[in-house]
Order: sequence, then C-alpha cells, then structure tokens
Amino acid sequence: PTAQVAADAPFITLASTTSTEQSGLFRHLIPHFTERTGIEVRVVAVGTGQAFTIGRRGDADVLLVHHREGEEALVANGFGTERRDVMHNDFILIGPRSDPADVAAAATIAEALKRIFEAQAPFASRGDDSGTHRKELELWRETGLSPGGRWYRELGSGMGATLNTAAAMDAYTLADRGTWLSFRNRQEMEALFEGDPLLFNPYGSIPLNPDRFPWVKADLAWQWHEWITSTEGQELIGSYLIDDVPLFFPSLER
Amino acid sequence: MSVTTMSPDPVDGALVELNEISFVRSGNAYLDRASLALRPDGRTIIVGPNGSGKSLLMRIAHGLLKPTRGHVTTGRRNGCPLRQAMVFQRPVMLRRSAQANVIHALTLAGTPRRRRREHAERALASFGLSQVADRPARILSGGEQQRLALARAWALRPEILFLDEPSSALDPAATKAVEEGINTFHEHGTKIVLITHDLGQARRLADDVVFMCCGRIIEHTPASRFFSSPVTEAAAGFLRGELILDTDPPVEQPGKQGGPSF
Amino acid sequence: MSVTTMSPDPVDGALVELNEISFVRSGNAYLDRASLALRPDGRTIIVGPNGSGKSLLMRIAHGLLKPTRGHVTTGRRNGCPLRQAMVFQRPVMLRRSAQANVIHALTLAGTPRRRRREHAERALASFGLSQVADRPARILSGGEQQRLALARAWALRPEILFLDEPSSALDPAATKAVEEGINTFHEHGTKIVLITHDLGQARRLADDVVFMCCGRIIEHTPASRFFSSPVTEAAAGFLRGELILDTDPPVEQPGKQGGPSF
Amino acid sequence: MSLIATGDPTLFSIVQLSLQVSLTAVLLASLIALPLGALIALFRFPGRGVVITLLNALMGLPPVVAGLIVYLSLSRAGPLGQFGLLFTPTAMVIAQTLLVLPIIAALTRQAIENLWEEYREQLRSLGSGRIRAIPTLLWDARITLTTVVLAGFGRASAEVGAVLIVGGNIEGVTRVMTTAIALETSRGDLPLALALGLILLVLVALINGTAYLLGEITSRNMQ
Amino acid sequence: MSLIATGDPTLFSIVQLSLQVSLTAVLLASLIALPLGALIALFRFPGRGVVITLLNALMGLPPVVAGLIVYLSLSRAGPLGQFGLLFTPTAMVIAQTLLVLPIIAALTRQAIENLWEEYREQLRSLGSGRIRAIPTLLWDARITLTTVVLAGFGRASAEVGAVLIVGGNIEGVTRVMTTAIALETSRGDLPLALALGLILLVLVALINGTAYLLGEITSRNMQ
Ligand SMILES: Nc1ncnc2c1ncn2[C@@H]1O[C@H](COP(=O)(O)OP(=O)(O)OP(=O)(O)O)[C@@H](O)[C@H]1O
Ligand SMILES: Nc1ncnc2c1ncn2[C@@H]1O[C@H](COP(=O)(O)OP(=O)(O)OP(=O)(O)O)[C@@H](O)[C@H]1O
Ligand SMILES: [Mg+2]
Ligand SMILES: [Mg+2]
Repeated sequence: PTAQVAADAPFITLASTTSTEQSGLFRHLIPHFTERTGIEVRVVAVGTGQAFTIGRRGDADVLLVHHREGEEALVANGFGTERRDVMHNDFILIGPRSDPADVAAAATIAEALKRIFEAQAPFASRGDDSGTHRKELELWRETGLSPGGRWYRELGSGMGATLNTAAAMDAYTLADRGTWLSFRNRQEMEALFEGDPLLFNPYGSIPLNPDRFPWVKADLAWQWHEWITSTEGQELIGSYLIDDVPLFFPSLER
Repeated sequence: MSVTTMSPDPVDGALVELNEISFVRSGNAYLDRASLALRPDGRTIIVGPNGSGKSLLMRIAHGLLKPTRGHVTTGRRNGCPLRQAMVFQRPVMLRRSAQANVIHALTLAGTPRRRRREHAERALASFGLSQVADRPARILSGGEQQRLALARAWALRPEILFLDEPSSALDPAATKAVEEGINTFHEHGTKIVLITHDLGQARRLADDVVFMCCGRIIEHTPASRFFSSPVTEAAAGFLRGELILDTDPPVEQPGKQGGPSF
Repeated sequence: MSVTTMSPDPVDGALVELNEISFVRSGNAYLDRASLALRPDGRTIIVGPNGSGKSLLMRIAHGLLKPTRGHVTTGRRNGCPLRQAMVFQRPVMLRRSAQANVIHALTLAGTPRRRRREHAERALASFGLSQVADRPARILSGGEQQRLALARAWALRPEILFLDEPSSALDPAATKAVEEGINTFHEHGTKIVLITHDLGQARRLADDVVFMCCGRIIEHTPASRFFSSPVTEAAAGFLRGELILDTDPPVEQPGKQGGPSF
Repeated sequence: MSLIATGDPTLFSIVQLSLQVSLTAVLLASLIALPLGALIALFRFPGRGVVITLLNALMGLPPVVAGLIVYLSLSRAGPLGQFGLLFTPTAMVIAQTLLVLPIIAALTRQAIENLWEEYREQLRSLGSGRIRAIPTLLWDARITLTTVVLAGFGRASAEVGAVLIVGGNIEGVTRVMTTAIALETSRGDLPLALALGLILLVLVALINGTAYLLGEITSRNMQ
Repeated sequence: MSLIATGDPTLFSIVQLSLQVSLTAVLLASLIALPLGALIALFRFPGRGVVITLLNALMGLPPVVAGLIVYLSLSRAGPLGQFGLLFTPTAMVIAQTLLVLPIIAALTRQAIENLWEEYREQLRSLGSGRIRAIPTLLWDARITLTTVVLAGFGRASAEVGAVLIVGGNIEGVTRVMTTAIALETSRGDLPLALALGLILLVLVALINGTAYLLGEITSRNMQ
C-alpha cells in the first residue's frame, strides 16, 4: 500500500514497463523515496515502445526501462539528459514441466532454443517489439536459425498476457525474471533454463531533458534519478524478495 | 380473485358470461360488480356515457383483460373454443401493408397458407379497400383504418364478434354497409356485441340493450322496451341527450366558460 | 413547388387560402388541385367519403403538411400570426396526466406560468374531465381522450379552430355540449372548420359545406343549398348514403361476401 | 506504415478476420438476444425487475472479465478444454458473443416492450399468444432493432480486451484489427495505430451504411 | 485476494474513482448526446443519412483509438498540452465521454425518431417548433432513454483501453477497476481479476437497479 499523499504534494511521473510494475518493485521502493523527499512518484506502466514514445513527447519526467539501445538513442537525440544503470535481472526460458524439447539439459540458451526448434515444440513469442522480444530475436540470431511455422507463435502481447497464453498452450516462452516470479497463473509452467550470461537484462534510468521539454519537473526527477542510484535506493532494490528470492540486482553491486 | 374458465356446458347457453365483474385500479372501481350473459341469439348493443366502462367490459368479455374480481365463463361450440374477434375503438395497425395486416390475422387464425391471400383480397374488397391494399396500413385515413380493422375481424369468421364503436369514423355509405354486414353475420349465427354512441344505429340494430353508467350495468332490456320506456331514469336522461355523469361536475358548455371569453 | 406565405393582407380577407393544392405520394394524387378560401365568417363543414382527402386538406390548411404543389396563404390578425388550433381525428396524448397535457399546450402558447393551472382546470371542467385530470392521459377512454383533445385546443383560444371529426367518440350529451361550444366560439369570432361524417351534425352546424371526393373539392356551397339541392350528382348520392368512391370497386355488403358463409 | 500503403496482404487478412469474428458474434448474439429480449419484454414473472436490472448491468460486463471467463472455460483444464478451442477465432467469437448478447438483449427488451404496449390487446384479440407474437413484434420493430444490432456490432468490432485473452493475438491466426491497434500502440507506433483505427472505423461505417440503406428500403414501403 | 477480504481502503478508493469517472463521463455524454440525438432525429437536412451512419459507426469507435486521440490532444506536445491533463482522472473522463457519446446519441436518435413520428403533427399544431419539442420528447421517452443511458454507462464502466492510455493506470491516482482487472490478469492472478470483475458488475448492477426503480416510480404515475 502506498502512502497517501496530499493532492497538492509535488509529484513526478515515471514511465516504465509493465514488467517492472507487475513485479511489485515500485510499491516496495516509492514509499521510502516519498518519505524522504516528500515527492510522490506516479508510475505509468506501458509497453517499452510506448514508454519511449512518452519519453520522446515529454509526457513523463523520468523513464525506467530495459532496452539499452533505445535508451542510448533517447539520450543521444537529446530527449533525455543521461542514462544510468539502475539494476538488472535476467531472462529465463519458461516451458511446460514435461519439457518436451528437453531444454533443461541444454548448456547454453542457444542450444536450448535449438532444441525447441528441432522438436517443433510450441513457442510463444512476445512479438511486440518490446525489450524482451528484441532480446529473444537476438538469441535466435545467435542460434543461426530463423524460427517460423505453426509451432512459433507471435503473440503481439505484453509479458503477462504472453505468459497466460503460453500457460494455456503448453508453450515455451522467454520471460524476465521479475514478471515470472510475480506471475500467478503458472499452471504447468516452470522455469526450465536460466543462467546464460546472454540472458542479462539491465534497467536504466533516464530523466527527460528540460531544455527540450520545459514543462518537465527536472529538479524532482533528478532527485529520483539520484536516489534510485544511491546506496539507499540500491539496497532497497536488492532487498525486494518474492518467496525469499530477489527479483532485481542493484547495479552498484556488479 | 378473478377466475376465467372454459365451461364445456356454459350456464344456460350463454356464449360468454360475466359474473359480478369488478375492475379496480389505484382505488377506483372502473367496473363495479357487473354481470352480463351474452346469449347466442340477438344483437346486444351497449350504450352509455363516455368513461362509463363499456370498452373495459368488452375487453374483459373478450378475454383481453383480467377483472380484479368476478368470473368470466366462456362457452364452447361443438367442443371447440369459441372463435372470437373484436374491432377496437382505436384499431391498431401493424407496420405492414393493409393486405399484410389481414393476412397476418388469417395466419394467426390458422387459415392454410395458400388460401390466405385470396381470403384477404375478398375481405378487403368487401370493405372497399382493394385500392389501398398495398399501402402501409398506418398511413391510411381514419375511416380506411377502421374499415381495415373490420375487414380483419370479418375475415376470421368469428362465432362472436365484439365491435367497439366500429363505424365512428366511417362515412354514411360505409356505415350503412357495415350495418347490413352485421345483420348478415347475425343471420348466419354470429353473436354480435356492439358499443355505439350513435343512438340511431343502436335503434336500427339492437335486439337487446345494455345501458352502462359509472362502471355499472344500469339496465339490460330488450331494445323495444329500452327505446320506448327505459326502466331507469338515468337511461331516459341518456336517451334525451342529457348529462348523467353524476360523479363528474356537470359538463358546462365549453363556450360559456372555456371559450375565447375567458 | 409549394410555397407557404404569411400575407399581411390576405386575399379578399380569407384567413387561410388554399390555392390549387396537390398532394402526391408515390405517383398517387391524394389531393388534386384543391382550392379553398376559409373566410372569417361562418362555420365551414367538410364532408366526403372515407379517404377522400379531408384530413389531408385540413392538415395542409393548418400548416402541418407541405403540399406537393400549390400555395397556402395564411392571414394575420392585428399584425400577429393567426392563432390556430386543431383537434385531430386520432388525438395524440402526451405521456403525462390529462391536466399536464393541457398545461403543456398552454406553455407552448405562451400562457404565463401562474395562470396555466387555473386555465387548465377550467378547460378540463368544461369538458367534464375534472374527475380524470390526474390520470395518465393515455389510459383515458376513447371519448375522454377526445374530450381532452378538445379541451386542449379550446384552452388556446384560437382564432381559427380546425376540428377533424371531433365528436366521433363522444356520447350524445357530450356531442351536444361540443356543438353548443362550437357555436359559442363561433359567436365570439372564432372561425370554425369541421370535418364530420355525421350528416345531422353537419346540418345543425354548417354555414357552408365543402364536399370532397377522390382528392378533389367537388363543391363548396352554402349549407341551405347543399342539403336541399346539391349541385353535383356525387354530393346528392353521398347525402343519400350511397357509395360514390368510383375509383374503388363498389363496397359490397360485407356479409354477402366476407361473412361466415365464405 | 508501409503495411497500409502497400495494401499488404497481412492487413487484408487481419481485416477479414476482424469482420468475420465480429459479424459472426453479432449474428449469433442477435439470434439469441432478439428473441430473449422479446421474451423478457412480453412475460411478467416474479423477479422480472431483477432480471431486467441484471441484463442492463451485463451491458457493463468488462471485456477482460468476459475474456477470462471464456479463457478459463476453454483452457485445457477447463470444462470445455477437450475441444481445443482456445486461441482460435472460434474462441474469439464466443467471447464477443458473450459480450454483445446482453447489449442487444437489453435494448431489444426495451424496444419490444414499447411496441408490445401498443400491440398487446390487438394481437391477443387476433389469437396470437405471447410466443407467437415475438416474430411479429421483432419484424415490426425492425428499424429500431437494426440500430440496436448496430450498437452490438459497434461493441464487438471495437472490443480488444476479450479477444486478446482468448485469441492471444497470434499473428496470422487470431490477430484482428483491434489487437493490432493495441500492439502498435504498445510498440509506440501511434500513427500506425491511428491509421489502423481509421481503417476499422471506415469498414464499420460501410457496414452501418449498408444496414441504413437496407433499412430505408424496407421501411419506405411499410412504415 | 486479501485486497477484497479485508475491505482494503485501496480497493475502496479504486472503486470510488471508477464510479466517479464513469458516472461523470456518462453525465457529460448524456448532456450532449441526448439533445444531439434528438436534433438529428427531428431535422431533415442534406446528408442526414450520412450523419446517422457515421454516428452509428462511431458506436464502434475502438477504445484504444479514442484513448490515442485524447492522448495526442492532451499530451504536452499536443494542442491542449498546457493544461497538464494527461494521466489524470479528467483525461479519463474526457476519453470515456468521447467513447460513450456516440452510443447515447445514436440510440437516442432512434428512440426520439420513433416518438416524433407519433407526436410530430400534434406538437406542431400546438405551436411547438422542433427545438421546443426536444425537451418534451426527451421527457416523454424517458423510460427508453434510461435504458439508453444505461447502455452508455455499461460501456463506460467496462472500458479499459482508453483509460489505460490516457490515465496510465497510476496506483492511487488513475487506477480504476478495469485497469486493476487488466493488471491482475497480466500478473496471472486470475481469481483476483475475476473477483474484481464481479465487484464491478455488482456495483454496476446496483446503479442499474436504482435507475430501474426510479424509472418504475416515475412511470407508474404517467405512462
Ligand atoms: N403521408 C401520406 N402518404 C401517402 N398517402 C397518404 C398520406 N396521408 C394520407 N394518405 C392517403 O391519402 C388518402 C386520404 O387521406 P385522408 O386522411 O385525408 O382521408 P379522409 O378524407 O380524412 O378520410 P376519413 O374520412 O377516413 O378520415 C388516404 O387514402 C390515405 O391513405
Ligand atoms: N388500465 C386502466 N387503468 C386505469 N384506468 C383505466 C384503465 N383502462 C380504463 N380505465 C378508466 O376506466 C374508465 C372507463 O374506460 P372505458 O374505456 O371502458 O370507457 P368507455 O365506456 O368505453 O368510454 P368511451 O365511450 O369514451 O369509449 C375510464 O375513465 C378510464 O380512464
Ligand atoms: Mg370506449
Ligand atoms: Mg380523416
């Protein structure tokens, strides 16, 4: 539960991705920030692409997203002032407990995907150009295979929706750990493959550029930007657990 | 409690028998213990001032309305339910052509499909409606709609025919034709029950007269008796064209009070 | 092209003048070059068979319908537009109480708010409707609805009053009262235009008679002339109660063909 | 954007599926809801007010909830799991039918009740029972009911929450216009999303126009 | 699940915001759409058929598209950017108003056209111009229009696509029932999503019930 803040309290708008919001992380972090600074943080959780659109139109004050290329382009084009690493977790390969393609036995993620390809086992792709989707395509490139056919389903949905669909289709899918750990409708699904360094998933914070967007609350946004990368913020990120498992790893530890 | 029964052997041969019928809404008794036996013989004419409950009584007799209290007993003929038809005071036209209105009635009455059109055409012709058969029924003139309602009821060949002011919108010739039609029907054994404000018409057609006032049946007498020396003073006043709605304040001449002078 | 104009000085003093009016729909001329001047003096009675275009003519004269061809010229009185009212053949009741129906009409006519209720009550009382003033207008009996329509028109104190079969659903006493009211109105200078199928009523009220047939005005003669020796053979036939709708097949007696025997 | 400019065959098949799913759902819903609405309009029974209120309330059934209900029924573990209908156009039709049915039924109930007030005694006098009166009333109220069905069609064709859950927005299989619009929006391609929305609206308008013209033709003859 | 069981104050404020947004939107939409629908019903003008078709088609305005249009207008870079309305309840009200307005207007147009057919000559004879006739007709059609407005309310309260885009589903600020349901669904907490859906439906049913009772009371006196 969030601290109730008076209507006229200062606030900033934070555009982020659904995966971060769904993980429950913000509910863990923001009350501490608000208590310290008196600044309320309003989280708008949307698709990665939509978050960048919000950033390019100046409809938020600060972003927290996980698509490094896009983030760097945003700063390079003057929409954001700077990018800082905040935290990371990793992607994991989810699939039916029976594991028909036997990906659990694979040594690398590339091998795991190859096994799925060969078994023609159902695979649910986000298909929405999100950070996760781009990562998945990158991994397929790694295998040198180009997936397609009836077993490879491009869903064009958010992470949660994709997991719901995959659960009902007994399909494999790539998910970020945060969403997976907070996801309830697992049915027969399990995390089958994890740990490959290629599955690294970093999140960055970008305050929007007040020179470009004069209405942006640059001061307040900067306080957030500083706080989340401060020791206090980083420790709080590291202390967010679900079922005693951490969802995110603060970047400073790395 | 109201009870509507179908008696296989109706009390002393009445086709429809109303027994102590009351119709009460929000505390007002619009019909008050009215009893009436409609016997197969004779044309029963119902007269009475506006709002006296004539239409209510007819709708209850026809089975459209449940009385608040009292019984309605409907007879049978040759073991089958009585074939009834009614022409309403304000006939309702379906949103179809005049002919389709008649055909729909025939369909509901179970006329075989192949004979419907022919029957409908004959019924329309009988009422001078052949020219307007294909027009939407709802743009017909007032009189044409009333004729259509008559044609529709006629086509059903009812054993009892309820007519609620059926010639109020008709021109003199059509009125004459309808009265002749009523007599022909009656000669073929159809029971006629008719409401009218046209005392001339009542005189021409009536075998027996029901006089209603204020929701009560004041008298039910043979026509000859009713028109020459009615039993009640109310009926005599009504026949003289005097006002007898004693529950209302006397109807003043509209001009005197409601005219341009006020 | 039809043109409706408001002439400050209408042609030879007519309140409403119809000039070669035609009303055509899907190829049929329901009115065919009808011309009629409604002068302030006298009660004009329109008669004619069903479907001959009487109601159409009245609705056009009242300004409710645009003719397909021809002009309607409406006069003024004291520089103001003519105050008109009409009682329809099938009056439409708003979904309100009887009294609210009259009050709504008064509101539209610009009666000051504080006087509306009183005027409405008087109008209702004049037509014997005080008892039913608070009932929903749409459950009133046929005659009560017609009275309400009359009360509503009456309350507006029109300078020209169109009445389309206004007593067709009224009991004899109410008919008598309405006829007297019409005369009182007329004496106070209201122009009366009335359609009726009741030739007795036409005789009692008419100063001049318009006889229509098949969408045409066949004759327009002073009443004395019309009832004693009408100009046209059609009118004479109509008065005798004979059938003259020559575009229709002759109306056969319903019983002969449409009766239970077929 | 090239998706549109080049008259992409993918776009064509998405459009086709959209219309197919929505029109089928509206057809199915109408087949049930028109007589159902009429039935409720015609019959008096205890609890009728509650039924009407529930029907009206179900016009506010959230698409996501409708989607979840169908998802849970059709999913492998659900009661209808063995048919394997989840993530097929059939599932989308079922979800949209569920969503549109109360709308058509509730509005039909009102329209037929109005007409029945006028027709009741006349039809009963002609020997028509209430059940037999239903086709008569539906036919005579056809102009109003056309608008009612179009309201249902509007809801079906605009709907995204339910079809996303039960269809899964699978490219080439269950992707329809609205899910494509939602996808482009979440990808941040707002111009494309708007353009797709416009195409959808034009299509819906064409279907509405056809219905309007048909209505005009049948009503010109018989008011 | 504890969210519900404990009568959580968060749930209460979400419910409150939901009703507030939807009811305000329906109120605003009705204020415009009832007279607008009546106007289109009463006046004959060239292109009327096209206007009616467009209005009917706009009943199928996809919520996401409505959301995008409002988003682009209210966005800081948009024409109304300076008011800073994006991601506020006001923005959600605007989007839902846009969505519900065509539904109420189109159905009102049909209802008033039916009544006008009956009343036209009588009202004109009484000296009522078309404009003056509008309040009379709206009042006399009030029972039907209640159902029409309830259809609009159903759409507003069930809607998620538009409020998600313009409201942003910000916890404590713009989170409403439907966006909460969508969120729980994407978190895979389907029982909670369904439970929230049920609560929403019960609330909508209560409001519908109130409307029904009010309708019954006013109609008992004057049919
Ligand atoms: N809007 C319309 N469109 C087409 N035909 C119409 C229209 N209005 C009336 N008619 C036709 O015009 C004819 C004349 O109608 P009108 O109502 O004027 O007759 P009427 O003389 O008043 O008859 P009645 O004595 O039966 O009232 C009728 O046959 C009717 O079908
Ligand atoms: N459903 C109803 N609810 C309440 N009152 C009703 C209902 N139906 C009729 N009434 C009232 O009952 C009274 C009698 O109506 P009815 O129609 O039987 O009169 P009537 O004798 O046929 O009069 P008219 O000669 O004017 O046709 C009227 O005052 C009417 O308002
Ligand atoms: Mg009567
Ligand atoms: Mg007439």
